[in-house]
Amino acid sequence: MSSFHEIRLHGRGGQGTVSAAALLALTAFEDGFESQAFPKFGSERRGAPVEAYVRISRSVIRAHNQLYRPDAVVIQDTGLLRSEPLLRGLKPGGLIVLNATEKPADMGHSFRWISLPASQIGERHIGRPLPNTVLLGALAAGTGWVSLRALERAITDHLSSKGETVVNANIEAVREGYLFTSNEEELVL
Amino acid sequence: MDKRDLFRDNVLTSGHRACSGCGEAMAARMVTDLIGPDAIYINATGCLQVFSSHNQQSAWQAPWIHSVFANAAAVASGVEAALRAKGKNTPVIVQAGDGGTFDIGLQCLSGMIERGHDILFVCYDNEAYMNTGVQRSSSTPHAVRTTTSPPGRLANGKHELKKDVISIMAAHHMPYAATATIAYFPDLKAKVEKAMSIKGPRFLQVLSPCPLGWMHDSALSVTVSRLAVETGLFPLLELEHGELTGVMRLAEQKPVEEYLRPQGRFKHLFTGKEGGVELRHLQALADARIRRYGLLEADTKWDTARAMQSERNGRGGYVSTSTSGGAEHGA
Amino acid sequence: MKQLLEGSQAVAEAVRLCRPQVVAAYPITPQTHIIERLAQHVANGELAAEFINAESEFGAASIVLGAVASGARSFTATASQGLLLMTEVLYNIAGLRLPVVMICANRAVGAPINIFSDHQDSMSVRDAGWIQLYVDSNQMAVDMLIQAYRIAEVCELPVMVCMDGFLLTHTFEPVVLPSQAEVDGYLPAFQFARTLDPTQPMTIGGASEADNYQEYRIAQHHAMENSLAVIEALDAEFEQQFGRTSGGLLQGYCLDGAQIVLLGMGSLMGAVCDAVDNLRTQGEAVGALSLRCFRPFPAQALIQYLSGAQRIIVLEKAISIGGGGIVAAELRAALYQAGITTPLESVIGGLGGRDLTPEVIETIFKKRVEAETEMTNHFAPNHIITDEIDSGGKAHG
Amino acid sequence: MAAVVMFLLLLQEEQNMAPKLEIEPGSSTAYHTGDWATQQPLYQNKWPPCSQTCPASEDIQGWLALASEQQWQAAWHKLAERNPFPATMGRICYHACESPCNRKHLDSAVNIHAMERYLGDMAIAQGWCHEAISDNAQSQRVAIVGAGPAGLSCAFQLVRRGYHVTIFDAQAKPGGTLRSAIPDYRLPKSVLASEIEVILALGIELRLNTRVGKEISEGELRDQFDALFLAIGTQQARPHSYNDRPEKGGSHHSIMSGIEFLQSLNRGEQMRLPKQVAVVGGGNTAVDVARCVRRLGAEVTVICAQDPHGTHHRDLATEMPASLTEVVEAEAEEVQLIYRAGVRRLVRSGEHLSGIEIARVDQVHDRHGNFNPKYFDGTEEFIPAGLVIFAIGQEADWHGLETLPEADGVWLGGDTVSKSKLAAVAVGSGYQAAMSIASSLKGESSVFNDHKKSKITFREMQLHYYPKQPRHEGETSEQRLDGFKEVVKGLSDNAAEQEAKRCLSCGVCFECDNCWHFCPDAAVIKKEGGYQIDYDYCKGCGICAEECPCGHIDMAAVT
Repeated sequence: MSSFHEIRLHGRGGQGTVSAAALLALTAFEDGFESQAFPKFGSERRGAPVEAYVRISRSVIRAHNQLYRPDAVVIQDTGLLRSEPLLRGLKPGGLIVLNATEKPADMGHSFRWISLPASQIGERHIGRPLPNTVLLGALAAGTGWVSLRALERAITDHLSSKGETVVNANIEAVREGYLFTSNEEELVL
Repeated sequence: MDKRDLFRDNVLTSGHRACSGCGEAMAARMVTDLIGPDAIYINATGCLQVFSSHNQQSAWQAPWIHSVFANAAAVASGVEAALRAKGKNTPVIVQAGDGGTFDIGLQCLSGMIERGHDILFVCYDNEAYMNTGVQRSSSTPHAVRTTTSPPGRLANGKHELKKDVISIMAAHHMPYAATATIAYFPDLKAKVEKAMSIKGPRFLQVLSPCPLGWMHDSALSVTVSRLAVETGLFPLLELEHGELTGVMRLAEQKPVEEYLRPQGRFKHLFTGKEGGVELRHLQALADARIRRYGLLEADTKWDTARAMQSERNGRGGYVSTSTSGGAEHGA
Repeated sequence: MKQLLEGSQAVAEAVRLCRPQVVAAYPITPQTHIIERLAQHVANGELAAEFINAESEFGAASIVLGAVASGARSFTATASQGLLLMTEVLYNIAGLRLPVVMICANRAVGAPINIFSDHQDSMSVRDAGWIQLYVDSNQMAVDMLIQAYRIAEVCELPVMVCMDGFLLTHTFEPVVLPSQAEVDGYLPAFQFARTLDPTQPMTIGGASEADNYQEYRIAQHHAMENSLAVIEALDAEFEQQFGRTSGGLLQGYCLDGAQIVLLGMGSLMGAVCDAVDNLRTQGEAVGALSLRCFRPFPAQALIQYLSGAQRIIVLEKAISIGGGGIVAAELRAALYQAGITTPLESVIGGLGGRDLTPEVIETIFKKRVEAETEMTNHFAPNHIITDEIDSGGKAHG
Repeated sequence: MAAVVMFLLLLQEEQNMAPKLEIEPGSSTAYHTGDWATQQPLYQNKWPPCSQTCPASEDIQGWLALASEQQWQAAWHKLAERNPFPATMGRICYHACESPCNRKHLDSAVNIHAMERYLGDMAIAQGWCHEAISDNAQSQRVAIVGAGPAGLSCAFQLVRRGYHVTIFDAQAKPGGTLRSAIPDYRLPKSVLASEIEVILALGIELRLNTRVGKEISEGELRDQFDALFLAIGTQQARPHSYNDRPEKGGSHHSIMSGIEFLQSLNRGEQMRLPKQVAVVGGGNTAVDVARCVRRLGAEVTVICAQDPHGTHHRDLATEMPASLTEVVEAEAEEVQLIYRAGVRRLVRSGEHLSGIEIARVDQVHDRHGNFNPKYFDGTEEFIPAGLVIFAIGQEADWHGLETLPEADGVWLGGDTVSKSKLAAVAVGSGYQAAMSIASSLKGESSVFNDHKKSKITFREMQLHYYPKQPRHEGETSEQRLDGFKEVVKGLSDNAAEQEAKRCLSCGVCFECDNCWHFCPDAAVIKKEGGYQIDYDYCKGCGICAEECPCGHIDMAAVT
């Protein structure tokens, strides 16, 4: 089962959470895995909490039900911590990738945390405080489940319709997220 | 194919099972013969559909389809879209009764117009659900007796007014919407020809008396429809892009009683105690329509007397002529 | 080429490859992504079709009715309330024997209003005269849609491809999209003789009476029955050309030596297969049967597959209120007809988006198997799963 | 693929067995809805009231229809079929045809006589000739006595059918009463002469100044001819009984008969009249006389025993028989009319007549229908007059022909036998005599169909289908009393074209297409030149009959 990973992404409507999930699934697909991405089903409302899910597997993914025991959680907005049970079902030793300058002091038991100022990084490269691709870079670096090369290719594919500038800006953002994490010492509490 | 008549196509030919003296059969025969067999006809459920396509026998001599009651305009939209996709420009015609137009079919009709389909929608308005045995529709005029608006101790027939559907059509700002009736063939012809010369959604409301439901002698279908116009109760109008552009002037206004008397559906107004008020109400409705559309003073060369004119050797027939009569556009 | 695509997008691409000339639809969750994508294709000039924004699903169905009757291949999609609003027209399309193809993005039916997936909508129109094909995955949705046009046009019967809303429509997964040339090689240009054409006028949809109405219905029913063989044959042809099968009428999993068979339809079959794998590792002689074609009901094929089973558990996401499981009832009738008295359990679940995880399915399996030891009645009563397992981990902190 | 092929085979097999999904166009015609009908329409030409009233039975609707299409010559031929004197009759006929014209219920009657005159004048101006009906010459010879309207009409019909016709007349010129008794202001002699000339040009032998019993004997006539038509007219005045001193040897210079007066006027004799003249009589001759008197400069009073027009219209017996239009013209010319009065005696002053005493009368006719007025005593009145002209009727002069009327092979006609002494009646009787003679000579029984036709009134018509159009009139001369010039002028070309279109075509289809347009069952089939009802499909609703403008369609029960 080591080649089967489930990831849950949290964000708010408009932050590109579902898009990030699709991008992650695409990345895994580029790396030769089977993958699946889907949103938390429901109507889409801007600003409301959003969840999306990704499955990555060596074998064909048949199931189409939701996932309840993620291996990693990506949190795009610390504000969500106040109201949502963001860590529910996270497997022991699971990874949390958090868009924040530092880990919240009072949270997390036996999890791995990666905190990085993804919005600022995103703003610097993309011109808008978009954390999603930065966080994917961090997740790739923090887990090794997918390669940076595949992530860059997926971004190129996924965003090609938006033009080279956008693609390049996102690739820069992903790279910075990836490098930031690789250079940081992982926090294991 | 039946080719008995050399002077028209009989798009709706003989052997159909309409009641004797059916105004709708007459109207449909006129309209479809004016348009001809080189068109696709979509029919809503209703008398016309039932009597013309009975049990393996069809009175239609043009491509014709019936689906369900409410959806004629939508089926036509699909037909028109298919023709467009295939690069054809065969005319597409919808035929529906007042139920299929004013009531159950209104939504599909509105959608068809809003989307701008190149379709002529013809409503044969006989002012009630005749197919099911004369129940009231939203087209049924005020004070009319139907099986679901019966006069009684507490009622004088239908309480509500006839829905002003032509105004609803006009509010879509559609290219062409007009009212007509069987009594004025030259006017009907001019309107059909005009409608057929315009692209986009078009609407024609043809008042079509029903001897069964209106309870008049079967020979009086034309006479009664003429009186509907002459009294001002059914104004003949043309509206283009939402603006009134033509009316049939009344050569003289006839009292509504002349129209109501031959019709059993108004009989209770002449025998009941409260009938007088309703008669005055109907007269007031006629007066108001005449005033609203300027039917007595409109500056037109065409009027109810001239449009009736019988001429030696026919009134234009079914062959299209660009110089034929038609509603003059009022000032 | 295998791509990771959202289910809606994948079927929209499949629709595009089938070259419909008219697309008409009215938006309803969770069908929207399909038609949005098609609208964009038309806007981009990638699909040479008339895209008609209907004023209702009733209108949309009517529009494709008219378009097909005029000789144009057409497409529509809807779900739930929209499908029910179409119902009158669905019967009409089938009665007119028009080869319309549509996707039903399966969704629950209100009240209470619910946008999530179950099969209540399409199951409610099972008698309308449409072929109904339920797909397990997005790949199958793509393949089935292409086959659907072929089936519809050969049989002169309308086909409804049923794909679970959200669970498939909104899920990104790898899908192999065939090329245009491949699809063209499988699906010939639209051909339909009974069309509205002034050069060959005909009356379509005339009134009928007692002396022939029944014959029309019988002919329709026979065509449906006969289509079973066509569906199988066209899947075989598809497999030959594309190297993939959709299983035709149904598809078994781990049926070798299976004493207990879990039968279901649609996307839940993924979880069923996972559950079967788990149960097999636990030593249970269990297999799964995915019913792809619910209409026409493939009684013979089912009997063939199930004749060796000692117990059948039918898991379905719809209920005939006051009746129970629909597939179970029909299957039971078919088995009875064949003299097979295998116990058959009807389990209803997954309504309104309630998740059917492999764990839930294993639980159902175990409960039903345990129950058997105590039961003498071969025809088990229906059960409605209300809350078989905790719906997910609660928050930590 | 085998399964698909198998399916297709099954599909085909089943579709062959199952009812068809598509229905054949026009297949409904297999169902004959005509079986529903309890009544059926019939196309039936009616007899329009104009033709019905016309003494000459002209097909007025027929020739007006042609005129409305400006087929002038065809219209003239159609008219002449029954009346070869359109220019003449258009002027002098009292157009009984116009009073029942259904058009008066819409606006006003069609000006038939003006149209007739227009066509007649056009024919004269264009030099149109009559045409023979049959090229086969018949061996029989027919003699006609009297070259008046009846004799000429009969001759016209017979000669066109190939018979040898010889007309005998005692006068020096043909025309009979038309020439002798119609004043010039109503009928210029040249018009009459032209029309007679065209009739004679068909090959009629005319022997003038030939009086039977004098220049030719009855026996000679009987021997030389196979048939004989006597149309000798009424050339002598009916005797009156007012003379207290009967004159010897005919007329007295203060008492004349109307016919004498008009004949001498028409011979061009100079007449000197007293200042005041009384005319006795209520007929057209009386009015003609009075109007001529006015033109000769005298004052005139007409004493008429009947009521004025319109007062007793339900009882025409008491209404003045003279034509209303003539009376109106006369009044316009200041002719004084005294109604319901009769002459009791002539008042003389020596040899001279000073006037007449009149009295009011009650009954005009007695129980036997004879003219027999009853006077009211005490209503006497003196009317001063130097001349009294009795215009109380004429009689035939049978002198020399006494035996003929009773003989075989002899027909009578014209004023001689008609109660109504109208020129048109004479023309009509000439036609009927000709038809009877021709039948007789062929050994057939004569058949007149006119009276079997059903009649039509405005109630059976739909007048709203006709637009209102004012009647066109010929202009009236302003200096009418200045001599004997024609008073009424003909219609202008434009007016004639418009007037012809005013004909409602009562009871006669004019192909307006109403029945064809309005048939809900497409059971009226249009053919070249008419319609045909397909009774296989006609449900008998009656709309075609109801909406036929001219009442050409009748509904009859299905038997």
